[in-house]
Amino acid sequence: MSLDSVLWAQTEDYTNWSNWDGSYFFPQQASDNAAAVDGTFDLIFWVSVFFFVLIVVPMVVFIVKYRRRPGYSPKPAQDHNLVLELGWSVIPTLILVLFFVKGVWGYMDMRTPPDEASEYEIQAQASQFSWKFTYPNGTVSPKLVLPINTPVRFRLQSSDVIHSFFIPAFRLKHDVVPGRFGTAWVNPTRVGTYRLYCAEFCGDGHSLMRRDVEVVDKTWEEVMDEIKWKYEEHDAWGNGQHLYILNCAGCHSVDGSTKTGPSFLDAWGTQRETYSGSVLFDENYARESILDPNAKVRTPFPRPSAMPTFQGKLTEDEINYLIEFLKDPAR
Amino acid sequence: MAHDSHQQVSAEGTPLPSFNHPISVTTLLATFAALVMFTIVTVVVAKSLPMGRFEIWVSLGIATVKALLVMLFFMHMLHDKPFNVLIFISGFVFAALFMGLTLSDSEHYQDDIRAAPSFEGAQTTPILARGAEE
Amino acid sequence: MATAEAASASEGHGSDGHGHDHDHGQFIAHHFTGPRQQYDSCKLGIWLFLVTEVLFFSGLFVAYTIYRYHHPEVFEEASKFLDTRLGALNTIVLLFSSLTMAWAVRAAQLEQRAVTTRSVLITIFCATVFLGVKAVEYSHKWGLGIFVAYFFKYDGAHHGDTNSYLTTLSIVPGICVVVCAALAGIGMATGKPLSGKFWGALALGLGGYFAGVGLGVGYEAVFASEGESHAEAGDHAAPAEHAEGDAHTEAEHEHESTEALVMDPSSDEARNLGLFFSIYYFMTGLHAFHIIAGVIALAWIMNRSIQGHFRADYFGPVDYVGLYWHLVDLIWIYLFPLLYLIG
Amino acid sequence: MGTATVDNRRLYGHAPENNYLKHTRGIASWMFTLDHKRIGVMYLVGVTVTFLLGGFFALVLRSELFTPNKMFLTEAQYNQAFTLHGAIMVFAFIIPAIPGSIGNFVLPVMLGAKDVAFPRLNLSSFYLWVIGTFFLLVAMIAGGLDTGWTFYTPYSIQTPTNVVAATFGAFILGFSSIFTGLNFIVTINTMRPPGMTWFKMPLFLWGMYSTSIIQVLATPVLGITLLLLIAEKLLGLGIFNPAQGGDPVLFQHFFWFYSHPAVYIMILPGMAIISEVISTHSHKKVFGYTFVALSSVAIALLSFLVWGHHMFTSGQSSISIVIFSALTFSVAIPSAVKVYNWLATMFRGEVVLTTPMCFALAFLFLFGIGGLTGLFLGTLSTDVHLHDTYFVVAHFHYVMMGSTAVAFFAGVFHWWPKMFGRMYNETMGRITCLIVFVGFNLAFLPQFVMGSRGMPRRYARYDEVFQIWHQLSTIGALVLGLGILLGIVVLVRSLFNGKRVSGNPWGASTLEWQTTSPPHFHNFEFDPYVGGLYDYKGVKYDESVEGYVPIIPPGVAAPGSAPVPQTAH
Repeated sequence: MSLDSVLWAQTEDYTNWSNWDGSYFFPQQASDNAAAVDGTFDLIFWVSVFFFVLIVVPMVVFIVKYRRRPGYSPKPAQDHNLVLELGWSVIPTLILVLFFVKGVWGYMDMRTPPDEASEYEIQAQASQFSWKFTYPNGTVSPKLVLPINTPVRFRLQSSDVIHSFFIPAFRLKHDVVPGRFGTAWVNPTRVGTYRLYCAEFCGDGHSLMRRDVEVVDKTWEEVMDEIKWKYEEHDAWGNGQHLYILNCAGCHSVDGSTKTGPSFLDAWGTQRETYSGSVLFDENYARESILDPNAKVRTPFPRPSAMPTFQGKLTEDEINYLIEFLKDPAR
Repeated sequence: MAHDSHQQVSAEGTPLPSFNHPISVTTLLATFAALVMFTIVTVVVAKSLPMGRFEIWVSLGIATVKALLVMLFFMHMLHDKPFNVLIFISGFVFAALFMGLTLSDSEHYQDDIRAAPSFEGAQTTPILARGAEE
Repeated sequence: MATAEAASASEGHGSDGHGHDHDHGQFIAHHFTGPRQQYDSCKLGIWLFLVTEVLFFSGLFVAYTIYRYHHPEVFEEASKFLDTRLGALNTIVLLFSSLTMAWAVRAAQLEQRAVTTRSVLITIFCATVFLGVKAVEYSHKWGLGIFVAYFFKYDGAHHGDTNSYLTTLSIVPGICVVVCAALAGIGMATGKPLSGKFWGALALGLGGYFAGVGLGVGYEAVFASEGESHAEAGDHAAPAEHAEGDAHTEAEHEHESTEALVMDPSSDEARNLGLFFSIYYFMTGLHAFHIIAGVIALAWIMNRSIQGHFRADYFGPVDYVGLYWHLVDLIWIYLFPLLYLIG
Repeated sequence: MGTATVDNRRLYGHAPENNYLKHTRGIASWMFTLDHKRIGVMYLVGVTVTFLLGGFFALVLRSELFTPNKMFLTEAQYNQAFTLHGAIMVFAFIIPAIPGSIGNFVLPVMLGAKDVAFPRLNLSSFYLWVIGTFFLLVAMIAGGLDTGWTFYTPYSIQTPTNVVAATFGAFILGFSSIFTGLNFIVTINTMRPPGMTWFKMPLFLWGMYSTSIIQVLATPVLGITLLLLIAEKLLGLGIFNPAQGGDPVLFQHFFWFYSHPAVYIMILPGMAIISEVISTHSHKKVFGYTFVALSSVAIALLSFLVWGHHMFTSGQSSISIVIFSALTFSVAIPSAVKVYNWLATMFRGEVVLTTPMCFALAFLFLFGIGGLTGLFLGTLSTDVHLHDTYFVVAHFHYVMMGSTAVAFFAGVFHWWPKMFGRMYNETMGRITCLIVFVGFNLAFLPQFVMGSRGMPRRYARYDEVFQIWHQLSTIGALVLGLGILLGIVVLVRSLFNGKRVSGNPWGASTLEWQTTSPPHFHNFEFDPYVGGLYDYKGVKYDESVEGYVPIIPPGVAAPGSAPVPQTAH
């Protein structure tokens, strides 16, 4: 399995047309706010259809009936009519007030989390071009898995530019603005796998910032236990890949492309240029760079380095796993 | 526009076109004196009276009085067409709308900014500083 | 910039002519029915232009308001680096230039040509005095390491070369004065007295810059020592008086709280201190740019006044440039309390 | 009407010589012209070029989207394609298109004036447009641009592409727009002919006046925003950069304070054209004139109060969000009033399906969809889901492309005979309209479906489930492109072999039709007669000129009985 498919996994049952089980206009309703949104949409839709017909039908009738032709001379007609003008100002106004109120009502429901939602809060960290989720028990994972029928709150944070947290099946969207928290909540009501998109343009990989959201029929405890990465179940390289995805993939590619930092592809064991001279990319340099990114900054990347130190954030074991991964990232 | 082009117009007594309203020297000097006085007042008030959060409103109030003096006398608004005055005032109205609605939003989300940890993302080097760093 | 369009229609077909022996149609563009329509059109045009200026600056005022509203303490600290007396002095200089500008309009309306020329000259002089004082203020801050947010490196100990900043800022005005003086000489020598007169007057007007620099430097020399005595007397009522001045180190304990802020460059407060100066430099810089544009427009007016173009039914350009000039003054009237008089 | 003492052919016929196109010759006579008509024609050529360039990028990115994964563009190239498409179309095409070309040409003639109030300012406005567009092209060639036309911080601060050149270009284009607006306001205010009061002004002028109000009031804020962004890039100002304690959402407030009203800078001139075209080709006075006129002004003023709806998902405060949603709905009312008045204009009229009328009908259809889909986006709860999806893309293309650009075509076809004195092939014109209409709907109707199903905008790659809709859309875009090219061919061909037309081939009633086609270089050889507004009984067909001539009532001095005093030029 290549790394790209880990990062940008496609799931069959969502992308396959034959499995589309949403309505004509909408994907599946998978949260308890979805029905309200769809209802408002449908109301506006049919009212719009009515008014659109009210435009197009007279238009067609008029161009046929009043077209210039031999023997036709137009009857005199008014060129203004106050009652008519007020009519087509006031009636739409009333309808718009209805839409407005319904919209505000639905919106307030979407914005105000129920009290239960504060029990479970997931921190969603967006960065170019990945998502990282911190679960209530401290587990960090690139996957978003939610138990059904349990309200959950999201605390949204960005580590670089503006992203937007968009899950169509939940009818949920909230911008992730750097330098501040965003708050969203959802109560998933349907088991399945859905899409999470970034909806605010954030750079080259914007369209690749889509992930799966799984809603499962389990309790929070089961979910969190399942999602917790167990080092003993994987080999060192696999553990390293997991850590890479969580901590490094935002800035360092493994396919040779240059992001904020240099790519790891075919880097191991070669001489690399830094501001402090040429350095062999080996275990010592890797370890030093993880713990003190500013020690030897690679050219031509900006100095001081944008990379935060991982001193105290990674255990000795974890650093070793990472180094194992760096030796052959494209395995 | 009806008056003779070769007639030498002096400062007094000769008919001027209807759109020509010179402001008297006395008015100009009085306006200037008032403006200087208000400048001194605003400095003294700001620096010696402890007014806390009202200070900015007092300062801005004095500034507005000064601005009105300039507009009415130096900018001849007293003699200008009402439409021109309306146009100019509308500029301030729209600027106020801009400020008011922006503030009403930003006031709310400051809590989210304070609650969040200080931004740790990459600092982009400005273009003019790049040469120096490489 | 301001005048180019206001007068575009009117300035026109014979600007070399000698006004008094031509008829009124000279400066009336062909598509207008008469001086009144032309005047009304141009006047409305310049008012609209002023509206765009108001909205142009409004963005900066919004940014200022937002950051001040949310970080009042930072703005209070930052404002102590600005010298209220120099600011007040500059305010009065600018107000005086507004007075002479309004006077110039009056004189043009009454066809007092010499008065118009002289008033405009004084206006130019005041404008450049303002810029001179501003240059002293800027170079002083740069010397302390106070720049826009990214480059902000004030730490209380940094001493850049204030004088070299000031010298650099003075190069362009110096060249302008010399060129104007040279052109004046050429004009006189080649028998073009009007041109000579104009360039000579302009050299004089631009010389105001150096008067302003002298004023600023002299002020600092005087008040630096006074600041010292204030500090000794423990007079904390007007700390801003000490913020400027080469006696900065003597007055350093005045800034204890400020230094505490900037000592930790990673603190939010320090970042916002930089933001204040970003806004400060952008606002005053844009204002200074408008003054420079105004000086160019005023020079144009002065030249036309020397040529004798203005008459009782054609004084529009003076009026339009005047309105622009008063707007620049108006903006400063607000900038002064907002930037200098906090806390 | 026997008082006519001058030859109708000279006054209202085809002008072989002595018209604005021919009275002077040579490149310089065009480059330094102060004649609003020539400036209008230069704008027309210029915006056509930028339109084709923007359209080229549109087709490139639509083609890439034919398959869900990479076809021929990398993600970075795709991002540049949509950004350049947007930036060029918005700043260099739609905003200047109608005011610059048709507005410049028609507005003074409609007022019976010789020129706009400030001809030099007008020319400088055109050259600012050229320079601004040049900088956009510089950005395109040197470094590209990948921020989206909205330049959101902090991405625009971070990206290595040439944001400085592009924003500087947009800054200059802003000044071009301001100067045009300022010029039009002054011209309409002070240069109306005797007898033309505010409420006897053609609706085109009302539309342009409203547009100009927005241009003058909103564009300066764009100027300062872009200037701040440039300073941010060059100096690290920090006001919009969270890395220095700045606030990126503040940038959005700044940007949309201009850019939402700018949407009405785009649509109001389109509405202005439609009012003229529908009235002229239905040969009936616009129904509810006062309402249509005032609704333009209402739209202009309300447009300043709704910018926040672009930020509904940014975590806006509840108070702001409710206010902005309510105000957003309020803009819908004047727009609806206009549509119904246009319909009522056709009622008991004498409708002729000329090419401009076909485009106007297409406009009604497309603007209907564009306007009504706006309701979904003004409603808070549905907007959260639809925000930044293809639903929004489709909505604003229906309004900008489907309404404004189609109205622009209507205007060009309507005034083309006046501008160049030649009639294009009407059949081909109608076919053009049909192809554009079909292609457009095919391109953008599927995007509504995709959008509400959750397809985010600005995606170079997408989930397979959307593929069929993307493919329909791409095919539609190609058809639309063909239609537009055909339109250009039809118009350009008419310059060479089109039938020569008289001063008033449509039987229109406004003043610009009371002169020769193409107009005299001072617009009118004689002062036009200001009769009743939209009085289609005030013109009659004259065999000698093969066109319509005004009926001058007895007692009114006939044109030509006293020559217009020509001041020395």
